[in-house]
Amino acid sequence: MQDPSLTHERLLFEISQPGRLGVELPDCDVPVMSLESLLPAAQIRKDLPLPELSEPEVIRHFTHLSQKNYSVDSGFYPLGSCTMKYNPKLNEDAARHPGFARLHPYLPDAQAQGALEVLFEMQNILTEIAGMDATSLQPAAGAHGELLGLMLIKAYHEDHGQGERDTIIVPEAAHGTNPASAARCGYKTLTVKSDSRGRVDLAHLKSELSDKIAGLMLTNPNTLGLFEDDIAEICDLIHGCGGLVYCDGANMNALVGRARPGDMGFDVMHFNLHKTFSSPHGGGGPGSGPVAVKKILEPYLPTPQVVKTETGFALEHNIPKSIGKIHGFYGSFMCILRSYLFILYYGKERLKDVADNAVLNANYIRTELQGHFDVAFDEICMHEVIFSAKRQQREHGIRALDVAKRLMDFGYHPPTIYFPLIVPEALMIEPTETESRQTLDSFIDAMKQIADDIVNDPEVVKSAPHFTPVRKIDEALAARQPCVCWSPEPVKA
Amino acid sequence: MQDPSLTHERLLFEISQPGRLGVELPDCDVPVMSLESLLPAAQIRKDLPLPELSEPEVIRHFTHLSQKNYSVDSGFYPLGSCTMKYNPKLNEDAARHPGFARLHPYLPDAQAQGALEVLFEMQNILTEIAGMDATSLQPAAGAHGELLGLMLIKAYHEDHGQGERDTIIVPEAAHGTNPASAARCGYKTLTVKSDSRGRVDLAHLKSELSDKIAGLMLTNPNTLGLFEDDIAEICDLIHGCGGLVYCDGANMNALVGRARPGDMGFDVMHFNLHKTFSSPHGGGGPGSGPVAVKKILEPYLPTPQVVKTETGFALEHNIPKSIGKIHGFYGSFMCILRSYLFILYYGKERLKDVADNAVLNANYIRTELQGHFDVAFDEICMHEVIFSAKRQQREHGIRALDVAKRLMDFGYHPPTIYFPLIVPEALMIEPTETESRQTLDSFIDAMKQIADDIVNDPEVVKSAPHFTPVRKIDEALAARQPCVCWSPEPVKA
Amino acid sequence: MAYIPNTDQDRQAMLEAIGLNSLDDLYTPIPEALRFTGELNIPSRYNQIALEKHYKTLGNKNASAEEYPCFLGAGIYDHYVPPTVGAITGRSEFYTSYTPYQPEVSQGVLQSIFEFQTLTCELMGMDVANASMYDGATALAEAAIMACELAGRKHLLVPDTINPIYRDVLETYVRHMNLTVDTLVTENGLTSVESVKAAITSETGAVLLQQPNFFGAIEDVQAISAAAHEGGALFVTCVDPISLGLLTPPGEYDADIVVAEGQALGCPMGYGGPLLGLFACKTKYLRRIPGRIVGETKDGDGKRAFVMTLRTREQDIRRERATSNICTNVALYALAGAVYLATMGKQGLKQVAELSLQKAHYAATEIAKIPGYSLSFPDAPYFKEFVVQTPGDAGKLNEHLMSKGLIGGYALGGHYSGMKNAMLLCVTEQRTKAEIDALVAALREFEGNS
Amino acid sequence: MAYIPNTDQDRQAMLEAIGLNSLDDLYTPIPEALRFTGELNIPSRYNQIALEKHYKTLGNKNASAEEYPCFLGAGIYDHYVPPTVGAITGRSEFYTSYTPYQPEVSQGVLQSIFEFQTLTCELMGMDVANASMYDGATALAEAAIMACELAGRKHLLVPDTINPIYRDVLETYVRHMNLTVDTLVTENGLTSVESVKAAITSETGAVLLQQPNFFGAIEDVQAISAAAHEGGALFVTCVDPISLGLLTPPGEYDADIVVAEGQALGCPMGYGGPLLGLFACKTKYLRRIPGRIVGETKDGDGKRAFVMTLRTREQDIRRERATSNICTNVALYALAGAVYLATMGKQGLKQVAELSLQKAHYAATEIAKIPGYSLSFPDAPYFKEFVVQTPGDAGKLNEHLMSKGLIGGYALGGHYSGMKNAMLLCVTEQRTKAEIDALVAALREFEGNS
Ligand SMILES: Cc1ncc(COP(=O)(O)O)c(C=O)c1O
Ligand SMILES: Cc1ncc(COP(=O)(O)O)c(C=O)c1O
Repeated sequence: MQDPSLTHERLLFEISQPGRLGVELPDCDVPVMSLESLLPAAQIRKDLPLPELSEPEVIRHFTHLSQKNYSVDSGFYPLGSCTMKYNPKLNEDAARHPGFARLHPYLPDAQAQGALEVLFEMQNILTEIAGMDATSLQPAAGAHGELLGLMLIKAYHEDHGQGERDTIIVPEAAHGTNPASAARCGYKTLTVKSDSRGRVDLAHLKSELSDKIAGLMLTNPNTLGLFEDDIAEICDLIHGCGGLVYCDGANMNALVGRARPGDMGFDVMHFNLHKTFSSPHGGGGPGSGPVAVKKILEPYLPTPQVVKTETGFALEHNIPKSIGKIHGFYGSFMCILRSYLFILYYGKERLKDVADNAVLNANYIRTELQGHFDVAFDEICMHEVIFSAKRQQREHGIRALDVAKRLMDFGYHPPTIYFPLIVPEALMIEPTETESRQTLDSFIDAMKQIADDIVNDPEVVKSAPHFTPVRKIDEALAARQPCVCWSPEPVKA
Repeated sequence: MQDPSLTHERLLFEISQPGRLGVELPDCDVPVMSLESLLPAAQIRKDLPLPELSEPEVIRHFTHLSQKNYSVDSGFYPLGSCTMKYNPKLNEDAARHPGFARLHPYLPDAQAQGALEVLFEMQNILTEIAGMDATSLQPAAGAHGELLGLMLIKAYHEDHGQGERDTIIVPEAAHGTNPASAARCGYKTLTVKSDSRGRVDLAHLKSELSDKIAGLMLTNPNTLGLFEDDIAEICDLIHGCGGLVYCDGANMNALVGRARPGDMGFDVMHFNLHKTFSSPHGGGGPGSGPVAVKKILEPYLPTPQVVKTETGFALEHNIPKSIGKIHGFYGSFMCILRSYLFILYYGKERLKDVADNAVLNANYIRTELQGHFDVAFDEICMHEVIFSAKRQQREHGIRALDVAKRLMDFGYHPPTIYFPLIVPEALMIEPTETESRQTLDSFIDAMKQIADDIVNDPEVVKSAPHFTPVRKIDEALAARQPCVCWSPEPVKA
Repeated sequence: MAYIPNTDQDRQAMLEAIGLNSLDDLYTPIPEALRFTGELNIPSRYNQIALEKHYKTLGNKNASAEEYPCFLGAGIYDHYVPPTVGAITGRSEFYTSYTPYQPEVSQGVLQSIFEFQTLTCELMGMDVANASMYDGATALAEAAIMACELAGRKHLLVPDTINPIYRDVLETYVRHMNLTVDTLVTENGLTSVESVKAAITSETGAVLLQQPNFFGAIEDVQAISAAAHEGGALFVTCVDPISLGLLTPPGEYDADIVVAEGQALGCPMGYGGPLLGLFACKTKYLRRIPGRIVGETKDGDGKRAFVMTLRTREQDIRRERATSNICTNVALYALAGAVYLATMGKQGLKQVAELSLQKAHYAATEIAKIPGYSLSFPDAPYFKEFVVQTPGDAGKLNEHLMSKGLIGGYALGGHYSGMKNAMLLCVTEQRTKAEIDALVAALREFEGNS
Repeated sequence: MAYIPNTDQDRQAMLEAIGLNSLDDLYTPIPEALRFTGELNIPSRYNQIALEKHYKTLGNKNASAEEYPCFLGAGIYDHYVPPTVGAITGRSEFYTSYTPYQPEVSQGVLQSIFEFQTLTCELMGMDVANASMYDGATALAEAAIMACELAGRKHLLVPDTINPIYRDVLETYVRHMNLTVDTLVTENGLTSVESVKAAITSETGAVLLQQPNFFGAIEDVQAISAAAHEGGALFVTCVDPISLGLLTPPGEYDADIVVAEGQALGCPMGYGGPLLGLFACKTKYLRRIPGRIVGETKDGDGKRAFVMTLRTREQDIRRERATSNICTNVALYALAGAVYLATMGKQGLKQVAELSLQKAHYAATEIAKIPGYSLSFPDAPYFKEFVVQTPGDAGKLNEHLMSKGLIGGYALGGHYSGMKNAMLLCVTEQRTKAEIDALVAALREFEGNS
């Protein structure tokens, strides 16, 4: 609310004053022994250079920071591929319940039956939604799920004497985590092209098949928001050459209850609970990336799995062919809990409403904006739609980046830009099902206004944003002279 | 963060769309009978014109509203007489505990021992801080406390055959609730002047004394932030003519642990827990205004009081001479709870730190700003200090109102202005103890800058605020054509 | 201290700037004899961990409706609170702000109150509403005083079907304004039009009525309203806002002033406070309303904005001639009410009312079947509460119910001498059939039942 | 549906605008055979009231540290969380935002991460830190891989005093990168420098060490660091951030990469997830760090601002040649950590560490006095955890403790074959003397004790 030229948001360290206290801790109620008698002298710390603030200062500082942050609760956030849907408040209340929040993961199973029930149920629910046979809830995010999925594929091949398969095929439009995860799993990657319809180029794919292929990773709907309609044939081809097929399920919001990767031929997939099932993204995390698999991969799942026994739910650590552990405990339990409640709220009766409304909203935007920006692929899209600002760039020198920044002035978070790379000047818009027609209409109006301004007043677009807490940011400077940790100004001599 | 000219904050009713749902309620699990069989036809409502929104829309709407609101958590709020101190988060957590939040007031005492203990302890604690003999926690705010206090005075007089006493003396600097409460208690009011030192004009007071006087209401420290140093004599005078003396304790933040109204001669006082003891103000309430009294008034306290018996804490409804009930239950329990925790946090050892730091902060501002604005009374002040912009108005046409609005541009909430009325162009600054020297210094710098601008660039001050969600507001228009309830636009014919 | 930023060093520097030597010097304006130099006789300080444990220990000593199915009502209700309410009222921009005296930095609170006022009007079918009163009881008292002033009369006609606590508060308030209360003793749990007509005089400033009344029964509001007006009195009603999801709004039966306890609209029961007083009336009385009112206006750019208005009614301006002495009200609870009503909406509120109605009738029907139990007012239509004649002392019965893990009803004997063994039971949408059946089973087992 | 605004009417209008007849038509891009037309075999929907009851029922089935004094640690700790943490992480501006790809509207998250990185560096005495990893276990695995790549070697030397679960995760990770783990079997609860020197080879890329180690004991980090560096290996440590309130920071013993599980810094135990991985290293390794990093820069007006930087290390740009595959991290928990450290501050964190140290020593001393109990490593200095040899099966003992209302320790037998009856106990600042005494009393009563 104040004059931005008068705003000097200081860092914690600059607010700090010697002697300030943010907490009042108890006095020691047991006999106090000298530190020297308890710890080796070399291990006793001499100085602890942490900031010193009072409670009101801490709260005010971080409240100010929050006020400089856009969020779903403050507005439309059509960040493509990220599924920024509304996070129900009931789920947040649940996560504060001390029976979950203050639950130690090493409690005996008998003392954690409520938590184990959540995990057990979610293993089954996600397995069913995936159309698969088993699920591990352990991955902490999508990329972690990819890594696990690839490890399972590797374990399978090794178990079947096919350890020499060393290559994972990844479409060029894939998310960067796909090839990176393959690399982390010790695989080479091989990139297949997209065809003119924005799908995997089948001819190219066929030409690359060999007995070196361990598998293919595919996002479906793909990162162009299009359903890979050759998926059955693709799976057959990969299976035919002895490989397995991985589904990056980041885009499951288009499919829940309407189509199941398992039915399409995929052997393994991950979910992003923090996308499809609404555990909040938290400014970059935490996430949760459960992996569902077909029977053939079940023997290799990481330990532990949750099982139901006569005496209740239990952690099963004994999985002879398991790839081992990939997480300290049982995954992002608190995210899994929220997603569980999200799914129960819809239930089997209504879960597909999620997909239906997400896809409807995306197609509505596609239809309404089509005359104003060029849609990358002129067909029914899934949960997201991609426009290209290539024409605007060529004719008016306005880039996708400029459009994104200008949208901020209208009170919107920009769409994802420049992804996937194969669409020049891409603007990837994912509205999700939790937005109303009215919100979409206002956004559409803003986009139309920007389209007009690009022609009539390009400067206002180019110089955006004008109303954000900071103006356009110099990203290059940050990388040129990295400063990633505050340090006190050197005292001038 | 967006272009204000593009902001159209709609009302709930304008967002509403037919058929939207914000909640999913259960189906009826008992046999359903027809409404007509259960209710008289004339009592069945035909239409319920409430808005219809989904949960995400509700959250986003009110989140937007919150973003247009200044608060203590977002900045310095030196609103004089209102004691806008930091509200500790621990107390907010406590208020969410279902053992308090979901506690029905009609539970048998045995089922509410925790709550009764809080009330019992607070009766004692406030009695002690006041230097009095008993306390009723029932008033819901300061003005409610005043009303109760006056009722007690009236009951006392009537009980002593002095029912003809019909006048309450109120200093001209008093808060408006004082005379208004007197009127609500069926009393006439008589105004006494302030002297040149900003205290009750003793000569004037003496001249008004008579056997019609039921009592005097006095704020101490008074609304000028000054201690009424003749208080002992004032009390003697009033007592001398048969009246009782009421202390408006709104300014207790100056005194806690340092001086007690009971020791000064007051017979009855109220606390504003939502000021002194930090229960949050909530944008205008709730409050809590407990009343502490000397022995002579104890018999008249409203029912019930909390007592300690052999079997535990209990509500005592049997108070034969009680004035009756003034609140449905036991006062603002949830505020009392927070204040109780606030007091326990400081304890007997540190409670006076509150007053010490509040008074110190006020005097620091007084000293540092003295050269730039005229201080109304040039002496040590208590918890607040009053400046006058009279000189600025005369010389530059800049009013206290303009200074207040300009402070907003610097990110501060303005001080209280035009109160008390006896200081022309008053700016009443109350920093409280929860502000740091650094915050005060920044505020002082802003005030100095404004003082300079008044001389050098008065227009920038006059046209303020410039950076708030709305520009200066037309208050007269609102009163001229009152619109206090939204109604749909009449459909055009 | 964690809540006080300044350190000894800061204090020293500030004292120096002021020109004082010690903190004690700050108090030289207080005559020495009046300074308190001892130690307060209050508890010692708690550290944060201990303080947290302390409040949890205290909280756990109370029988909350979180733990026990609650059949207690009588003015404070365990209705469902949707999670939106806590999410919004927990935003510190709202709860750590003061009264919106400076509208440019307070549009959030101001607009929320304007919406609250509008929602109140929509719910009640009234023209105008204020920004809230302390609670239903004081709102009724203020309404009664306002009505008498409008009517220029000094008597109030008050049936004993109105919440006895409200009548107590009313009595205290109006006594000091030299108004008198004529209590109308009723029979069969309802106020009869005839008795009102008979009791009304040329000095009756207002007829008060509660709908549904304290016994949960539904009064013949139309007829009584007409009778009041015929007698030249104003008609003031006190309603349960949840019931308005289903019942005819007061505006439709020509009520002049309508008040309500709004706690059920998303506010915590909180051991009875704070609460939320709702206050609405006809437009023609707008300038006589007690308390704050928010109105629409424009800012310097001509944009819609909100501001506290008609302030000349209020104590800070009009002082002893103000329409009331109220200053602080319950803005945060009004916000809760607005969020509640926005979330429930047209369909949700109706559903809450219907569920409460149906479940209460199921419970009443089942209870009436138990030998020894009967409905006290079998002919009165009712909403979510009803009076049961029980086979023993109602207090003892509540003890028995608690031993079965249930919070029982309100024992009426204390306020209605003829109703010693009678209990007022309440069933909201939160109660499941299983809970009601458990209540019925527990009632059946009650030893008094013989 | 309350979470989906659009109504049937909206959907109809939108379908018309798109030129489709039904929602089914939206799926024509999916070959018909692949569409799912059945009903999912998952539970039926819950209404909100039922759903709230459901999660409370589930939550109440778990033995939370809210209810039972907790002496269980082993990597996840019941340290005190000040109320500031919930107040800030509960602000929806933070928790409902995504990764700050658009810095102009994300300065809140960006600055908070920059502060988190700085706090991590201050705590550890290191030069640079990243924006967080999934948890301590994967952070250690990533550090090991990074170290091997930096060293150009393929072996890791890993004492068995490191958390066995971390070693499991490490093993899974590095196996796929064709790195091998040499496990160093230790005695007496400590890693001896001699054994490290003996085990190190020219293929050892890094020596890993946990401080305090899994048994709570304090290792001779300086000597082992020197030994690692002498052998041409990097030195990677995994620390308990709370212990750094008291213990020498890794920067001072020349650690190259330091990781930690940050859960104890204000994050919920949450049944073990999400957690908070901390990752710091020397400046010279900055461009090899996995995951996100926030850096300082300027905006168009020259004002200080923050932005994700050095992004060419990351998977979305560098793809298969990225420093890691991590994308989503745990920004919200990093925020919790920043708020925690800001609130505790210099004095508070030291006090937490000291209280934990003193209380653990009191508990250990008292337990060692009980007949049948002894400290397994009586000569090893320790911080807040210690290993007790108990007179019976540790699992049984835990059952016994739970029957006394106490959460016991971690049974070591599962991971350390020689330690069947041994239990790792943890005492944080939250435990009172009374609770410790209750533990001691309960241990004494244990039937195994004979
Ligand atoms: C298509 C796709 N795949 C994978 C990922 C990686 O998921 P996560 O960020 O949860 O690791 C993302 C998320 O950004 C994605 O959009
Ligand atoms: C001096 C003084 N007296 C009385 C009051 C009235 O208190 P309340 O608003 O709690 O009714 C106030 C508060 O504004 C005040 O400042």
